Parts: sequence; C-alpha cells; structure tokens
Amino acid sequence: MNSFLPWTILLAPLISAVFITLFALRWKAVSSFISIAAVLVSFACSCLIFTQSSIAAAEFTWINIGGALKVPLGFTLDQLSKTMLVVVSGVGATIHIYSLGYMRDDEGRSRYFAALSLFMFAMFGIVLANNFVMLFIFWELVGFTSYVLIGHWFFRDAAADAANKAFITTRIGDFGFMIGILMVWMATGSIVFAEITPRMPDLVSHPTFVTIAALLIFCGAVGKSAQFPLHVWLPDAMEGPTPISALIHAATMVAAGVYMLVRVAFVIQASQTALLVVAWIGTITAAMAALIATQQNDIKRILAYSTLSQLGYMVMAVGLASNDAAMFHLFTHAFFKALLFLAAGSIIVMLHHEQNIWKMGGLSRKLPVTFATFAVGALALIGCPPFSGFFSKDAILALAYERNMPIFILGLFTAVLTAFYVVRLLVIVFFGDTRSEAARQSKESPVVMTGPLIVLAIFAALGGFGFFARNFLALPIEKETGFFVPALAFGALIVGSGLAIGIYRSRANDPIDIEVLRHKFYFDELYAWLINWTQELLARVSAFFDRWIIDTGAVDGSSRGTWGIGALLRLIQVGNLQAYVFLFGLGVIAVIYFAVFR
Amino acid sequence: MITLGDYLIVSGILFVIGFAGVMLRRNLIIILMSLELMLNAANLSLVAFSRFRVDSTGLPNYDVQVFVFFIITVAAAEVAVGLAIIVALYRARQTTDVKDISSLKF
Amino acid sequence: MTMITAPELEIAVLVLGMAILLVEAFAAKIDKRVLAFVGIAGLALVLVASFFVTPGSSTSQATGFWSFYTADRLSIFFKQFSLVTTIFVLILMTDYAPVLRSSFPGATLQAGLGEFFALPIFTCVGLMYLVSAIDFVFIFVSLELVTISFYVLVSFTRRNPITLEAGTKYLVLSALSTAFLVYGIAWIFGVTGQTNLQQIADALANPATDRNAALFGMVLILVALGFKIAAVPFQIWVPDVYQGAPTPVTAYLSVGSKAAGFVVLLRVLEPFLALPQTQRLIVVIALLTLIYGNLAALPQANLKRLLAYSSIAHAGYLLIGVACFDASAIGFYLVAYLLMTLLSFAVLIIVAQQTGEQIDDFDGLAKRSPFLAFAMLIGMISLAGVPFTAGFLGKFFIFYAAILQHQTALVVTGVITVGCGFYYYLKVIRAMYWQSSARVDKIPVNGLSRLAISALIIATIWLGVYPQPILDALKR
Amino acid sequence: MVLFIIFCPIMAAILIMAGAPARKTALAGSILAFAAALFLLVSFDRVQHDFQHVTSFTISPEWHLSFTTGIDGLSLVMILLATIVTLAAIWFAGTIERYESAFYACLLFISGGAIGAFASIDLFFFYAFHELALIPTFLLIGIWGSGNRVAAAWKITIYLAIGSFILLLGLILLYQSFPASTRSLDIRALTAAAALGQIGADAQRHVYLLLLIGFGILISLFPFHTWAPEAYASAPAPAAMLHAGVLKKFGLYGLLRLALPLLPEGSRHWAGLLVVLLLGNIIYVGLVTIAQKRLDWMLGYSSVMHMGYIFLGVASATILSTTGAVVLMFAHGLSIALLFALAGELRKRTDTLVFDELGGLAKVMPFASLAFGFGVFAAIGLPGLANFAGEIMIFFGAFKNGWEMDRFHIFQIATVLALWGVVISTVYMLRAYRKTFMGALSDRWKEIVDLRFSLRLPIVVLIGALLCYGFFPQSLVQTVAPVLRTYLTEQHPPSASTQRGGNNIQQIAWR
Repeated sequence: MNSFLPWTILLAPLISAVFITLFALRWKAVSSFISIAAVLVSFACSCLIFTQSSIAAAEFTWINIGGALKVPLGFTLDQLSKTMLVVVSGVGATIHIYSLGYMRDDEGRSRYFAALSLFMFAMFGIVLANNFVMLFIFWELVGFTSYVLIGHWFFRDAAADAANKAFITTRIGDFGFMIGILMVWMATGSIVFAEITPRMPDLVSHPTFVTIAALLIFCGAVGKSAQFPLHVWLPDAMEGPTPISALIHAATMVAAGVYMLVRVAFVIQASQTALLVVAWIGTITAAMAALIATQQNDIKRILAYSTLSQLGYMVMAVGLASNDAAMFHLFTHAFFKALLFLAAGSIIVMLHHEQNIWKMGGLSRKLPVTFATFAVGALALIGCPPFSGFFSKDAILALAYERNMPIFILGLFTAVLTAFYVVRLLVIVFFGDTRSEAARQSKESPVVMTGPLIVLAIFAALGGFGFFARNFLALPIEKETGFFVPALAFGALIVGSGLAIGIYRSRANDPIDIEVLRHKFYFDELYAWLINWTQELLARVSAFFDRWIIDTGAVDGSSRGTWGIGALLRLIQVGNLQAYVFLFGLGVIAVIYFAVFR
Repeated sequence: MITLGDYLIVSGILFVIGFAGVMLRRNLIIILMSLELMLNAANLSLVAFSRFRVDSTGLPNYDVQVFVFFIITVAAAEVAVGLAIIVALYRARQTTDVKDISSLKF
Repeated sequence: MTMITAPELEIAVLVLGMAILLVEAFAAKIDKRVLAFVGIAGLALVLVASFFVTPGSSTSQATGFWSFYTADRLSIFFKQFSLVTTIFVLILMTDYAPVLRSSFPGATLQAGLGEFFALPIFTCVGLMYLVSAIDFVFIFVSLELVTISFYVLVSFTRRNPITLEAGTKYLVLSALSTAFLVYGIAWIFGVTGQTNLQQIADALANPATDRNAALFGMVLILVALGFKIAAVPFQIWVPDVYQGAPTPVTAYLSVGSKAAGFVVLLRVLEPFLALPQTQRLIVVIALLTLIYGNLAALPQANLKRLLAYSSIAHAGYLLIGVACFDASAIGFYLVAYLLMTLLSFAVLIIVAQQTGEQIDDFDGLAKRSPFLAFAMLIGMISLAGVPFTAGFLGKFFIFYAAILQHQTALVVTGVITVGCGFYYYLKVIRAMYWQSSARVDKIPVNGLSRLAISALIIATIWLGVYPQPILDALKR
Repeated sequence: MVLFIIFCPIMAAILIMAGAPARKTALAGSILAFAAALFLLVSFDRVQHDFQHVTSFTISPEWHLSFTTGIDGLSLVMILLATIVTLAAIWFAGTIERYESAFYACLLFISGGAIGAFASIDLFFFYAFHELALIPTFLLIGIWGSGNRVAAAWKITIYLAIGSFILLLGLILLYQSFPASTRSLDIRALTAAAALGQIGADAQRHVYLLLLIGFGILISLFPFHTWAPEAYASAPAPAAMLHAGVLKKFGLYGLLRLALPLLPEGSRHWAGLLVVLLLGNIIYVGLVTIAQKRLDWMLGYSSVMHMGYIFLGVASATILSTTGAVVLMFAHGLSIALLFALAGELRKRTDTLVFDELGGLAKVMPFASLAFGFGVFAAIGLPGLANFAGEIMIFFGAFKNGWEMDRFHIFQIATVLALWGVVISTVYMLRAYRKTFMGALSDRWKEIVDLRFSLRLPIVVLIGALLCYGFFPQSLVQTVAPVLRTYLTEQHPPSASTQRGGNNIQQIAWR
C-alpha cells in the first residue's frame, strides 16, 4: 500500500526551508517555529512508519531516458531505514528545540533554521534513498547544508575557511564515490539497490573490478564520515554553532557515511580485499583520532576527535563485515555524542563562547544539570557499563577479537585512549578550581536547553540495553568470547581513566606536551604543503601558460605579427613615382617568369 | 632580308628603352615621351605582325593596321591631357621633376 | 512598343553627355548643379530603358559591328551596373561641389563644375562599351575612353598639389599599363592572327599555335588589367591615387573602373583557360593581392587611404572568383562592393567636409549624426562581411566557388584576411561609436544625399537577405 | 509563433533605434518573447520529434535557400533559455548613461540573433542569425565595458569573426559533400539524406574538423578559449549574461544539430582529439581558474571550463550524454547569467572585483550573496539545481561509451578526469565565494547597499528556473530526448532493425 508518510517526512522540512527562505527571513521567531514544527511532523511520521510493518510509497521519476537510464526518487523502507529515520528525526527534534535557546540572540536565526530544515530534508533523503543516484543527490545536499551551517558565522575567517574545507574535502571523497557508482551501474546495469543485489554474484569473475568499485564507493564514506586520510575537515567544522556540531558533525551526517556503507554492503562485502581496507581505515582513524584528542584543549575539538574515533569504530565494524555492530554503535553514538555536544554547547554559551578547557574548571557546581548529563554522555562514550556505549563498543571489539587480532589490539588501545581523554576532559572542565572570570560567573542554562539534554541523557544511558535497542536494530549476536573481551575493555577503561585522573587532578595547565599530537600529526600542514606544491603550483603554471604563452604569445602574438607585417608591407608604398615604375617592372618580369617560364 | 624576328627585336628594344626612360628620367615631359616610345614600339610589332601574317588571299590583316591609327590617336589624346596636367603641376609646384612629387606615401 | 537595342543605350548616354557639355559651355548663368540633376535624371532614364533590352547571344559567326560588340546578359547587367554607379557618383559630386569651389580660388563661384558633372557621363559611356567589348581593338578604345576621362577627373581640383600628384602618378602608371596592353595585344595578334576573343579562342584550340608566345601576350594584357583592378603587383598606384583624387572620383575609380576591369578580365581570360598556367597565375596573384591589401590596411589611419587598401583587398576576393571562373559570384560580389563602397564614400564626403579624412575625424560621429554613423556602420560591416549584408553573401559565393574547386590555399588565406578586414573596418566603427569628440554640433545632410544613402543602406541589407534578383540577372 | 519570438527582440531593437523609449520597448519586447516561448513550451507536442510550427519563405530555389523556421525539442529548450536570459539581462540593465537606446538595441540584436539561430531550419540563416551578435558585442564591450575593454573587444570580435568564417567554410563543405541532387540548405533534407548514407566518410572527417574548429572557437574550446575570460570580464553585465549564457551555446547547439546526425563517422574519427581538447577545458582551464585573482576573470574562466562538460556530452554521443549536454547547456546558461549579473552589480558598487580587496559582503548584501551562492553551487553541480541533472547524465552517458569490463577506455578516463574537474570547480568557486562574501567586512564596504527590489525579480526568475529544472529535469529530458534519439539511431537504420528484440535496450544504450 502506498503511503503518504514517507513523502511527508521528506518534504515537511523542505517546505519549511523554502517557506522560511521566501517569506520569513525577517521574522526570526516565526521561522524557528516553522522549522521546529516541520521536524516534529517528520518525527511523528517516522514514529508512525516505525510501527507499521509493511509500507511503501509512490515513486517519482526524476530522470528517465527510456532504455538508457532511469533515476527514480523512491524509498527503501526496511528496518534499517526506519530506525535511522527515528534516530535522525528524534535527535534532530531535540536539537531544533535546543537551538531555540542556543541561537536566541543570533542575527541570522532564520537562515540557521532554514538550513537546519534543509539539512533534515537531505538527511531523510539519504536514509530513504533506494538507489545510488538519489543517495548521491541527498548526500551532496547534506554536504551543502553542512557547508552553510559551518559557515553560519561567515564573517569569522575561521568559520568561512572551515566551511570551504569541509565541502571541498568531502567533494574529494565524492569524486571516488561517483566513479564507484558509475562502475557498479555499468557492471550491473542498474542503480537501484534492490535490482543490483541479485546481480552482484555475476561479478565474481571480476574480483579486481569489484574491489576497485567497492573501495571507490567507500571513498564517499571516507569523505563524509571523515575517515583517515580525509578526516581533516571535521575538527575544523567545529567553528559552526554547537547544535550543528551535535546534529550534523556528530550524530547524523557524519554517520551517514557508515549508514551508506551498510546500505550498500552488498557491494563492499563482495570483495574481501575491500573489506580489509575498510576495516583498517576505520582502525587507523579510531586510533589516530584518539591519540590526537588526548592533547587538544578546545572542548569541541576534543569531542570532534572523539567523534572521528568512534566513526572509526563503526567503519571498522563495517570492514569486519558486521553491519549490525556498526549500526548499533551508530545508534548509541548518535545519542551520547549529541548529548555531549549539546552539554558542551550549554557550557560554551554560559561561559560566553569560551571553548578552552583550561579556562573552565569546577563547573560541576555551577552547572549541575549540564554536568550530570555530560557525565552520562562521557561514561557512555568511554564504554562504561551499563551505559549504551559499553554494549555497542563491546560488540565491535568482540567482533574484532574474533576476526582480526591486530585490529582488536588497536581497538583496545583506542579504548584506553578514549577513557583517558574523556576523563581528562571531565576532570579539567568540571572539577578543580574555576580558572577564569567567565567560569566563575556562569550559571545553569535555561530549560529549553537543559530539557533536550535530559532527554538525550536518558537515551544515552539506556540505549544500549537489549530490551530497548532490539526494538530498533538487529543486534549483533553475542559471541562465545564470554567475559574475556568485556573484561579487557573494562580494564582498558580503568587504566585510561586512572591515568587521566592521576595526571590531571587539580592541574592548571597540561603537564604533558607531545608536539606531534598537539599538531594533529601535522596533517593540516602536510596537506597545505601538498596543495601548495601540486594544485596551486599547477594552477599558477597553467595560469602563466594561459596568460603569456597561449593568449599573449599565440593569440596576441599572431595578431601583432600580422599587424607588423602589414606595417612593413605598406612601406613598399614609398611615394616616389619612379620607384613605382621600377616595382611595376619587377612585377611584370615576375609574372612573365611565373607564367611562361615555369 | 629583314624577318619578322628582326622587327620584333627592334620593337622589343624600343619598348625597353621606353620603359627605362620612364623609370630613370626625372623630367615628367621626357617620361611622357618615353611612354609614347613604348606605345610606338608596340605599334611597330603590330604592323610587323600584320605585314608578315598573310592570309589565304595573300593580303595582310589590315584591321590591325587600322588599330595602329587608333592607338596613335589615343596616344595623342593621352599626351594632350598629360601635358595639361604637367602644366598644372608646374604652375602649382614650379617643378616637373618626379622626385618632387612624393608627398603621398605609405 | 519598339524594342530598344543595346548600342542605343550608349548612344543615349553619349548624347546626354554632349548635351550637358554644350549647356555648360553656353549657359553660363545657370546653377551648375542643375546639370548634375539633369545628368542623374538622364542616366536614370537610360537605366530604366536598359531593362527593356533583350540580351542577344554572342556567336562566333557575328560580323561587322557585332564582332566587336556583344549584348549578352552579362554586358547588359554591367551596363546597368555602370549606370547605377555613375548616378550615385553624380550625387556624391553634388555633395562634393563646395570642396571643388574652394580649390579654384579667385575663379568664379561655379568654375569647373559643369565639366565635373559632364565627365563621368563620358566615363560611363566608356564603361558601358567596355563591358560589351569582345574585340581587343574595341577593348582598347573603350578602355582608353575611360582612362583618359579619369586622368582629367583625378586631377580635377588642379590647384591642390596633392591632387595633381595623384593625377600625375595615375597618368604615368596608367599610360605605362596601356603600353603593356598594346604590346600584349600585338603579341596575341602575332600568334593567332586575330583580335576577336572568340576567334582567338578557336585559334588557341589549334595545336599549331605557339602557346608560350600567346601566354606571353596574355600576361602582358593581364598586367594592364591587373593595373585596372588593383591586383598585386600592379596595385602600386592605388593608395596614392585614391587618397589624392577628389573623393567622388575615388569612389568612381574604385567601383566603376574596377568592375569593368573584371568583366574584361573574365572575357579575356576565357580563351586562355585551356592553359594550366593561367589559373595558377591567377591563384598566385589572388593570394598576393589578398595578403597585401588586407595586411597593409591594418596600420592605416587615413580613411580614404584605408579604403584604397580595402579596394585592393576586395580585388583579392574577386580574383578568387576569377581563379574559379565563377562569373556570377564575381558579379554578385561587384554589386555588393558597389553598394558598400559608395555608401562608405558618401558618408566620407559629407563628414570629411566637416572634419577630415582621418579615422580620428570620425570620433563621436554617432552623437553628431546617428544617421551617417549608422550608414557608415552598415558600409563597414558589409565590407567586413557580416551576414545579412550584401558583402557577406558576396564572400559566401566566392568562398563557395573556391571550396568547390578545392582551392585550399586561397580559402585559408581568405579566411585569415577576413579576420584582418574585421580589424580595420571595425576601427572606423570604433571611432564613431566608442570615442567621443570635442565637437558635438550636428552634421547636416541634404535631402538627395539622405535619399541616396538610405537607398544604399536598404539595398545593402536587402541583397544580404534576398540575393535572388541579382542571381537571376546574372544567369547566363 | 516562432517568427514572432525571433522578431520580437529585433523589431524592438529597430523601434528603439527609431526613437521609441529604450527601456520600456526593450522590456516589452523581451517579455513578449518570453511569453511566446512559454506558450510554445506549453503547446509543444512532445511525442512528435519532427519540427513543429514550421514557416518557410523561399529565397533562392537554385541554392535551395529559404527562410525556414520551426522548432523541435532541442531548439525549443534553447529558445526558452534565450528568452529567459534575455528577459533577465534586459531587466537587469537598468538606466544606461551613455547611448541608452543603442545599448538596448545591441542587447536585443544579440538576443534576436541567438533566437533566430536556434529556430532556423535553414543552414544559411542558422549561421547568419548567429553573426547578428558580432557587432553588437563589439559595441557593448567597447562602449560600455570596463577594465581592459579595448583589447577585450578587439580580441573577441576578431577571434569570433575568424571562427565563424571557419565555420562557414565547414558549412559550405558540408553542403558540397552531398551529391548535387540532394544538396540543400534545409537541415531536415540534409538529415534525411545523411541518414541514407549520402555523405562519404572522408568528407565527414573534413567537415567535422572544420565545424569543430569553427564552433570550437565560438564555444571557447581549449586552446581557442582565451578571448572568453577577457571579454566577459570587460563586458557590461547584461552583455556578458547574454553572451556567456546564450550565444556561446550556439556552437554546442550547432554540433548537436549538425555533427550528430550528419557526421557520425566524423565525430567518431575525431572523438579522441575532442576528448583531449575538452579535458584541456576541464582540467587545464580549471587549474587556470583556480589561479585567478579577480571575480570577473574567475567567472569568465569558469564558463570556459564548464563548456568542457558539455563537450564531453557531445563527444561521447550517447542518448544519455547528449541529453545531459542539452540540459547542462540550459542550466549553465541560467547559472552563468546569474553569476555575471551579480558580479556586474558588485562591480557597480565596489568598483573592484579583486578578491583581496573584497570580503564579507554577505553582511551588507544578504540577498546578493544568497543569489550568488545559488549560482556558485549550481556551477559546482549541487543537486537540486539544474546543472547537476545535466552533469550526471553526461557522466553516465560518457562512462557508458565504449565500456568494457576490467578496462578503462578513453571515455571512461575522460569521465574520471571530468569528475575530478568537479572537485577543481568546487575549489575555485568556493574560494571565490569565500573571498567575496565571507570573512570580515572591510570598512570600505560598510556603506554598500543590497540589490533593490526591482533588480531582485530577474534574479529570482533565473534561480527559479534553475531550481525548477533541477528538481524536475524530466520535463526537459522529455522534450529533448526524442529528437536526439532520432539523430543517434538514424545512423544505423539497417543494423538497428535487424537486431531489434530482447537486446533492444542495450542496442540504443551502447551507441
């Protein structure tokens, strides 16, 4: 039965965005309420769909050239997408409401909410897409809204640069993604997931082809989910408003890469090599980001690197061919990371946009609700039982233990680091002395901000339990590893947190200074150098070539040359009659010679 | 016996002398005379050709000999106009030397 | 209605010229411009009459007068062409009359004006005879009729040293070319024993004929005709004479004399087409003419001189047509050339009286006289070859013929030189529209000129869109 | 109706020259033309792939020359583009201080010429109408231009004049390469004759090369592109809008209209060369664009670069890629017009377009920055804007051309590089946007005001069209694809009919 619900979910935010852009840019309050109403409608519809077992929706033909290509805008409505819808719209709704408080005094509130609505539209599109091109369309739109929102405070140079960096970096990933799509399309003749799946077995005779195609598709996820080596944009993206960091750069959009990988797992899993590469990329990202996080001082950046690290876990899970584990972690991560960011946002606003953790301290007394919710999120993040993160991370580690020992060891190491930097953050921000005037004068946030925090905290705490999560996801099957892996994980947690507490208790500055981590492994510098010496150099050489060789040299040169010859030729016209007669005679002789004697 | 070739050679030499006069002499009157010489060289060839090309009736082609009279007439007209121009030039510039009339150039 | 025969047209024009000359001589009191109007009206009458002439077919068996004179379609067409040209030149001359007066200081107000209006009519007769001439004798005589009247016209403003210089140069060089013409005729007669073109062709078909000697004669004739049409390497007189001559005479030289030259060239070359050297020679001359005319025009700053170089350039395009021996392409091109050249000269005459002949003198013309600026714009873009003007179609037909004959070198050079053409013609447009000038007073245009210029504009565009009437008239 | 659209702008121009109030007449003319185009769009019969609304006036029977106009799907789309951009450009022009009437007349002549070229079925008028724009462009840049206007005006005029004469040679050669009995200037007759294989392979190669160079110069195909950025940088905004948005599409339209059905062998033969050149457009010019330091030059180069994608669509000659090419032509016309319009307004306000001097303008010009953002993201192929639909069809079509498992051929490599070009265009477009509209606002620009309301309307029209066809490209596809399909299938009438059957889809797709 065709239902209007999927279309409603998709279009409600779009309508809101269009309406705000066209009519309500001046009325900030109106636009924020329209936007919130739209997301609530979508949330309600998502919940409705979630309860219905079989549902379908009408298809819209976007492009159809008979026989050559048909691109429908149609929906995949399985358990996976339904869950994702609920998570996205749920987290989205809380963040919309939170934004009401956070963006209270912002000039560009209407623009913010329009972009937020547009983001919801695009994100729903990704979740619902039933084919590669539609996925790509919304994939790009999500990137666009991310660009707009990161650059919300466009007049700050850092924000503007970060927005560009984010968009361009993900575009590089999309470059591969598109080639991958094209290859899969050529090989199977279709772009619709449901039609490709049965044709994949035909491709076993082309293992290299499948590997390349799978890895190229994975490139898209590398860009969007900020995996190594395209991870550099995500920390910078923290220049955007904090709710955006929570929604887009923690809970939903960056997770879209993982969602996409799960969605197209039939391609990835067709190649063992590809899987291995994916797993290792995830692992490297997880470990590297965790290492960097230990030496950061900006509260949002620490959280951003933790996001990277957790995304690494998810990608690792995909690479280990367990979609369930990846989705489970995505699910729990969405809640606790949104929570962490929102709590951090609460702190930042109350401290008048102070983000340096060394200027905070002792905030557990000033901001009790924020502290409590932040702590819940942090515990979930480090995988402390019984918070949600424990279950999902344990599932991934157990998987790794079973399938790939080096990855497991690195995963465990990352877990230690995670515990270390999160506890470091907690200790520095919430305990000890208050280290700045702003921190001393701060007070608790309004209820419009703490409300969403509490809601999310509940989910972050409970999200991992089977009785809750099973309603949403096919949970990964518990392995026979028994208590060994959880025990190790718990051990890692203890070691990490113990170290952090030991080192950072009542410190006013960082006792550890590891240059390479503080500089994020010099990735930005490396890329800047690379870009400068490849693209920029090429660009400058080409521009020089174009301006001086082709344009001035060839084009102007030939015109000037012609002019010059003309100027010489007219000198023949010397004005003396007898010279003319002489030339006339020469001409006669030449003509006679040419006509008669040759 | 004087052959056609001899006439043609003389005519050619006259033509070249005329051309050389036009090219080398500075005085416009003499240039005009040299031009007449060239025309008359051509006339000589015409008459010679006419005289030596005898058709079936044994008579030369008199058409061309009449043509020579045309040429002479036209040449006279040319000289008349030419002299008038030279006189006008002399009045205006007090010169008949070609090297003085080269203000139009390039 | 009685039929009019072709020779009656020339006789009528001749009588007209005589009458005007007589009136001029004996009626000293009248406004001499009336003579021009009478001339224009008379020529217009003859023009109308010419449409009632039935073209006869030229046959080799023709005897008597008809062995000199043909009244085929081509000749009728070019008689009309000559008449139209002369009418417009007379109109230009009435505009030029004030300049003429100023160059006769101390003389009476109207000194010389009568002859100035009468001479073109005699030239016209010469042109009309020339296009009909199919015998070297007749060609020579009518050519000289044209040339000698041009001697007078070119140096007409005889107090002006520049004009005299032009006149002298034209006199000497033209006489020189005449000498070559006669010498060439002599040789051809010597080889073939004929002066009639058709009979020459028959004689050349005879293998006993000495080809090289005939070719030698042909080349000498080509020199003389090349002089008339301004083909390189015999173009040398053109810039100086065009610049120095009174402007209407320049226009006449550049249109009438050149058109007649091309008709004769076509007729003269026809017997020699069987010789492969002929086409090769024409191709080379065409190439040189194209390159020289267009390139040397690039740095010009004097508009009149620029038009002289442009005249050489157009001779190049026409020579492409000659190399492909496409008479109707040449015919159309000449018509287009007539329209656009006369248009340009008409504007030049009016503007030059106010400011000067330099391109700079056209600065800001669009402000001072939008009408003249627009007319010049049309003239220039037509000369450059922009579609929807006659000039473009002319080039189109020429290039069409060249491509059909696989004349790659001509085509390539043609395209490059068209690019050059755009540069120097647009220089004039640039001056008129881009630049601004200190002078802002309006430039007056009298009614007759306005009418003539409008007619030329309309005809230029009309033929650019609908060329069929000319194509029909040129069909043999 | 078609005649009405062609002569609306031209008559308006003539009226203006005759002394009618310039702006009002121009607006009336362009609105009428736009309305008529919309009417044609609505009344167009999408099932029939032949020309519709044909009117014909014979001019020369012996040359088979007649003034014949009509529209099929392809020309309809182009006419729609032309009328939209004309309307926007005229509307945007506003008050002109010097020679106002001449300014509007020039714009209208360009527009009328472009529409005429798109609507002409006769080869001669197809060519001639396009040239109508040459002199107006010269005047527009020369009189009302800015920057290095003198050099720019000369370069564009001479370059395009030479290009169009090369094109003319190509067209003449094309005409002559048919046997004398079927020679005609009527494109329909030529197409029918070509479908019977009346034009030899050798002739096709020669003609195609000439057409490629001739059209290539008009489209600014690498390496004949250097006139474009300079001219667009100097031209007044409405002229740049019309020229880059509409006129440049003429060459591509010509390739689709002529090369595709008439010269399949020629296009196969030169495909390799064309691919190399178009990659020059995409990659090389893309890199050059990155290095630009001024907004107007950047836009000029970007428009050159984007031609590469359309060329890719034309070169690979699949139904998918050619349809994509048409869609992209349409979309690019709108988006580049939008960008040039805004850049022109910016120049009016700041008197400079050097990136280093600008910055933060979104603060004072929110509407302009939003609109410019639309243009920027359209240019880099953001879904939802029409450019993306075109690009994706081109990529799919080109990638399919000559596909073999396990091996990349020239078109696959070209597609991959073209996709990298998307990254390049992202880099320069976003950088330009960043430097112009984002960042800190300098004190110099504090007083700048945003676009006034009347100027916002044409912008909204352009963005609206981009969005409309971005979301619903199928309506364009439906209009265009049938025509292109006949062009692409007519080449092998015998083989297509014998192999028709289960493999039908593959058959069409693989050509």
